[in-house]
Amino acid sequence: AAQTPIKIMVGGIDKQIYLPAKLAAQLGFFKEQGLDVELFNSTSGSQAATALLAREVQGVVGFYDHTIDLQSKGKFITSVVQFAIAPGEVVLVKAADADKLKDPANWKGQALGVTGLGSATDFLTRALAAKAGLKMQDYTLVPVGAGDTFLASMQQGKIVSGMTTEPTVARAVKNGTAKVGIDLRTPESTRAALGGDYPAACLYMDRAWMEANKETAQKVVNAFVKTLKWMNTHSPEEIAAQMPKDYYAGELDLYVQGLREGKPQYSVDGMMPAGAPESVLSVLNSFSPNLKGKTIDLAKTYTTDFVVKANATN
Amino acid sequence: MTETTVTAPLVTDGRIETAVQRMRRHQRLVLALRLAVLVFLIGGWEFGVRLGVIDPFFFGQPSGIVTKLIDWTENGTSIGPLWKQIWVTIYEAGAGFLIGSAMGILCGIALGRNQLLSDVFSIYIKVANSIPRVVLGSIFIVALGLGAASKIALAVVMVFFVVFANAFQGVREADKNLIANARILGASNWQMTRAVVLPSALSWILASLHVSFGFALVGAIVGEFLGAREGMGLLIATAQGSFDSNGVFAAMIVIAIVALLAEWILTMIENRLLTWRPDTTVNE
Amino acid sequence: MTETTVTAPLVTDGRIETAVQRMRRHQRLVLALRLAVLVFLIGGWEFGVRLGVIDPFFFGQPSGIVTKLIDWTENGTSIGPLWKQIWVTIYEAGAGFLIGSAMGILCGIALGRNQLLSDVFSIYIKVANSIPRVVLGSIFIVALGLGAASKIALAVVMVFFVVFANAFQGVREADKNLIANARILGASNWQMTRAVVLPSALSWILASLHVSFGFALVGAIVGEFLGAREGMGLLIATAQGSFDSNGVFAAMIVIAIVALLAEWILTMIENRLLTWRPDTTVNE
Amino acid sequence: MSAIASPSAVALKNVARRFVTPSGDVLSALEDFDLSIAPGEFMAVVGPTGCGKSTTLGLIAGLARPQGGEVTLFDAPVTGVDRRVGFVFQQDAVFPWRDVLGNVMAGPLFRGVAKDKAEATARDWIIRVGLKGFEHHHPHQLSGGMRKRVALAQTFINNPQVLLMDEPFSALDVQTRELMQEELLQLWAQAKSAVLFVTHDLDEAILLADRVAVLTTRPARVKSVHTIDLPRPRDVATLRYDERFIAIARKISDDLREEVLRARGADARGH
Amino acid sequence: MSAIASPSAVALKNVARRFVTPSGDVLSALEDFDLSIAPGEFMAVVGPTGCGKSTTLGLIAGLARPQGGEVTLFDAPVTGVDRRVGFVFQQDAVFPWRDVLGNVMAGPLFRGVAKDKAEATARDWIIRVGLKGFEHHHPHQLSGGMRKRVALAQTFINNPQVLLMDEPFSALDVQTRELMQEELLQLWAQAKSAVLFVTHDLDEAILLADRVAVLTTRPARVKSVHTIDLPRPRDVATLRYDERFIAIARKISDDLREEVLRARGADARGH
Ligand SMILES: Nc1ncnc2c1ncn2[C@@H]1O[C@H](COP(=O)(O)OP(=O)(O)OP(=O)(O)O)[C@@H](O)[C@H]1O
Ligand SMILES: Nc1ncnc2c1ncn2[C@@H]1O[C@H](COP(=O)(O)OP(=O)(O)OP(=O)(O)O)[C@@H](O)[C@H]1O
Ligand SMILES: [Mg+2]
Ligand SMILES: [Mg+2]
Repeated sequence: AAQTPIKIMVGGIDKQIYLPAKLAAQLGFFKEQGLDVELFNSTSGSQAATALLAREVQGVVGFYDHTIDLQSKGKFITSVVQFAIAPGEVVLVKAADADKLKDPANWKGQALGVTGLGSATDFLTRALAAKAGLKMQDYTLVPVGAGDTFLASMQQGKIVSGMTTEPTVARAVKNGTAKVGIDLRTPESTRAALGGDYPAACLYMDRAWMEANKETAQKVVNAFVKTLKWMNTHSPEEIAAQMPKDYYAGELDLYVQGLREGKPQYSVDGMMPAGAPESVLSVLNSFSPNLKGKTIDLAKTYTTDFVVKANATN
Repeated sequence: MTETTVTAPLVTDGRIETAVQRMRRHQRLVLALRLAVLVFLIGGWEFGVRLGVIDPFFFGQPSGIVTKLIDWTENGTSIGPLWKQIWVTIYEAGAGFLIGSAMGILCGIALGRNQLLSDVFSIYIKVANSIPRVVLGSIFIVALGLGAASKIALAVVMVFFVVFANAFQGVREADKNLIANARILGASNWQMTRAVVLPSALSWILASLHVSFGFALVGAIVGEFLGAREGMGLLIATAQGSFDSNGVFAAMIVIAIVALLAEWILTMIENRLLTWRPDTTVNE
Repeated sequence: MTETTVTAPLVTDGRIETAVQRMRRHQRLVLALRLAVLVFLIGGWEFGVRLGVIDPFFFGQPSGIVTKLIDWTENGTSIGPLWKQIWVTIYEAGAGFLIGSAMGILCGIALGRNQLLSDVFSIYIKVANSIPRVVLGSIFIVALGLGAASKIALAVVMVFFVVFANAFQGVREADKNLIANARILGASNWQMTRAVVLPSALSWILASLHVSFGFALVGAIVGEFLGAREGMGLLIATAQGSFDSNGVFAAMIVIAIVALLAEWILTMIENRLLTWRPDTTVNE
Repeated sequence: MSAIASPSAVALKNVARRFVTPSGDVLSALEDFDLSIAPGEFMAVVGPTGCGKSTTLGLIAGLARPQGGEVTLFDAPVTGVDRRVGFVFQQDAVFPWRDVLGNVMAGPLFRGVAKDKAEATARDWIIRVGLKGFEHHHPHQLSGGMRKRVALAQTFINNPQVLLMDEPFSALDVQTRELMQEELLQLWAQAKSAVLFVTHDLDEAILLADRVAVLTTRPARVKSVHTIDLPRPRDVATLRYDERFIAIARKISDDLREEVLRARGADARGH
Repeated sequence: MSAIASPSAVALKNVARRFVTPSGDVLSALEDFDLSIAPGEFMAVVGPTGCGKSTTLGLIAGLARPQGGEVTLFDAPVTGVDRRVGFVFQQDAVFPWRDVLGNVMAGPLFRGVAKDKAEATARDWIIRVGLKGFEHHHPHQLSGGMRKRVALAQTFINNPQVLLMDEPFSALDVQTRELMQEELLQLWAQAKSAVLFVTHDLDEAILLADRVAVLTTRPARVKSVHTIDLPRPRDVATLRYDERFIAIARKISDDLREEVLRARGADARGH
């Protein structure tokens, strides 16, 4: 069926945490649903969110916490399918002081790397610090981006610890720059670190658009749920084989290793875990001044309607 | 045909008076018009927001921006006091501007004066100019670290090419007669460059410097975007990351004020350097 | 003192021959030197990597870059065939270049010719020039969408200011005698602009166009960084995200080639426009 | 000064033009300057170098405003550049980006003449100033004298009613100069222009003009005006031995010498 | 042509200088050009406008290369600009960004003279060319004749051994011109320079020169060289009525007229 293309923007299409987006396209699941999906890339998550709010795209693959943050600013966006049930982020610590730095309580007076201020890594690092009893002025956050700049900053000693995702993690560990400090790739370790669930990567849409285009939204969700199920039943090697090889730049084994270690983060059915939104809100509340005095209607930040239907038909 | 005694020139006669008055009136008019434009723009913006035509979520709102600016000056920003951020960015942009324009002028003159050098190297300069600055930014951070150096380098590459292009062309445009004359009067190569080529390229170079400081600021800010601990760029990035349009625009206004100050200083220097010129104002 | 018959000029005499030969030799020398520089740079880079002085993880490796380029041409990139990405970026940069330089020339001439306009508006242009392009990029995406328009707009704002500054100054530098002469010969304002002001500002404008295409490319690519589904910028972003330095550099080389092609076209146009000029090569 | 109180093509009354010198002083180029030229009159102006001749022409052409007094063209005050005026500048002012033909055609084209008509007239003028064969040369490919001739053709082609010429023939050899003088006189007779002709060549001034004005050293005023009542057409070769010619020449020369000596004296005392 | 086969300050042998015209043809400015000037000799050059006089001076100064033949300075081939040469250009070539003093000082400073010494000499020369009081004016604040005098001072101050002058006095009034001629002759006598003096004023040529060369129309060759054996010091006022003067003047004038007529004829036939 010829229809206007659905535009979905991904805040880093080559990032493993957002892998289902590209995978769905590669596997042809959108076409299967009769959808014409165009995937856009942006190097910044907030840029993607802005594009959604400007109605330039109909969906964004990004972090669930954006939905809460934006509601506090009067914009209603809704997660329609969860890709991940954990943040998928990893706190890397300088290899030399790994043991000490694993405990956020020891971050006092240190420079901590995040990809950007206002980004999810920023939120999570603050949450971890807050949980360990540190105040904002006890540590410095340094936005160092991801990739090369992150590694260089750590090698040059500008940061002693920092939060990032695959494939930076595999790189840093492999070349001995850093060790894994806190692993937020599994729901269990996330709960241990943050005191609750923190589901992250998801597809969110503008609530008004979603309600006006339920049918289309359903098809998109169908495709993603099918992708998640496919991922659950295939090995990391098989998943990697589906991805464009530019995404791993010849170093397939590192990519596969990242997928293997990160596998627990992916949702198998796209459902929002029970109680997770409340947990995310409380984590955000633990440090964020933006949410002070605002009441958030969590029910509007996510919906499981589509996922439930998708699981029923698939 | 009778010779009258030559009366002393009366400078204070009616016409010269009026000329001065006319100039004053012109200045007042200009100021009024500038203000009118400003009021129109800002008023239209605020009004557009209030009428719901412009979405303040994306485009901010003048009143909100002012509130934000007051808040920043009084309580500091999320990353420290405002003046500190401004200073960091001025420092980076200023250093980048100085280094970049010095390099641009030097290379421009060297290549402009030497045909072989220009034949060999100008192609590489063209290539270098097409490298996206954002990519260079990452490379600089890797090579020079997160500190001021990488931002300065980025400001340098923003400035260099514009200044180079103008200095190069300015040198080439130097009047052939003047060059011949200087040569015959005995000028060495170096004297030629100093006494003929530089002065004739000066208006070219100055024209490029006028855009360049703005570019240096842009370079410094992009650098801060890519990774920094302080500076206006970080302030903007933070504001963008937290969907705070007013913050973004407030920071941009601060930057604009810095740019205008730099422009003002540059104009002063320019006037001093170009005293020898006939009035450049158009009066046909 | 006797009058010999005027012999027809012998163009093919020895000296002119040698002049042509000398030019050929010069061209060969230039080519050789250019190659030497290239070989030196690339060789040094490759060597540095092999000796372990340069970390290929950050800075790539020439041989790897070549492999990557071959791979892209043969098998296409992750987002489609290479030529398609190139074309998208050329289109965006080209359109931005044309629009930006047209606007720059128009505004430069208008403000250069009209004192009041320039007094009132040049301050705003200075302010606008200090706005970080990355921020503008976000604004353009909101205002113009994710398609080519926002990238073109970004390229436009990269190009505009450089061209504007030069056109403006070029207009002001127009020879007062020539303006007076044209006025007396009966030129209207518009004829003056066309017949005197434009030709004398031409070398200024062309000088700015030479840097501008590079800037337009940069603008288009930054735009693609901020949000796109194809184009060289996306290719670079993907390569950066996956630690593929070779990919980053390969894309930059492709862009550089585009820039050189544009430069070549521009030089052709320039030569055609400036036939009236005495040789600008420095021969003192 | 001149008895004609009747309509004047150009009139300067009490005109003052002053410049601010680098030291901040005021330099008076013209002061109490009075001169009037009747329609159809040929007025030559001679004066010491740097006295203010070019400045005067600039005021008449409307390229600058006087600080005092009044400049009128056909009894209307000059407020800007007037189309009825033609001006051959002292310095090069041909358009370097136009070839000879383009330069000569410029005036007619600016004034709305059709292109082929303008070109035909221009080609005619190019022949008259002896530049046939150089139609497509650009100014930098011409000699100094040839550029001057382009400027002459450029001005003559417009048939100006008031013709201002600032040392137009000084870069030409004797014969070409004679040729140009002939062309000028012919144009003048046809178009009945008022001509203001600045020259340093007294013979030329006397040969061409109805009246010769001698200017004083800075600040320039009109020192004396000499009416040349030699019959036209005049011929250099014979005139040179004409007594009246010699008498006038001597008078003008004496006036001028006096001024230059005064200037030199003033210079020696500091100016 | 000249009997002196002995050392020459300037010699052009068989020189050819050609330009490519816009139509792609070759325009010969000089062809088979032979001329030699002895050290200390004052040579005037006259010729039809556009024949190739400035081109010749440019070749001697080393600003351009001939396409054929040889140009020598003191018997050594010219390979570039030579410091012993002084050149007063036909067109303005003073530095617009330097004031009068700076312009006049330029030569000595370039040649390594101490600043205060250079300034003292420059001030002296400024007085000699009658520009006292204008030391700090910039060129755009001077009249055409004044700029020319700056150029003269700029060149004279260097005491060049070979002095090339391209219509240097044509923008000056009669008296100032005489003054400059005196200065030139004085400099020439002191420095024993060889002078090559281009002018359109035959009187001036005869008044100043040891020999006067008449050039042919394009392509320029030396048509005739006239030795002026009038005793020095010469005085214009009396010379004008001297028979020998009149005879020489007539001869040169005839030669020149012939050339100009030939040129005009050639023009009429198309060039
Ligand atoms: N812009 C200016 N600033 C200061 N002084 C000026 C300016 N323009 C002209 N003058 C002065 O005005 C005087 C007259 O100049 P003008 O050009 O009219 O002389 P002129 O009579 O044409 O001389 P010449 O015969 O040498 O061409 C000169 O002394 C000159 O220095
Ligand atoms: N760059 C050039 N290209 C083509 N022709 C040129 C060029 N330069 C000079 N010419 C031609 O060479 C000839 C001689 O020029 P030159 O300037 O030597 O004349 P001149 O004798 O000095 O004349 P004048 O007395 O008018 O100054 C002219 O016909 C001119 O058109
Ligand atoms: Mg004058
Ligand atoms: Mg000449």
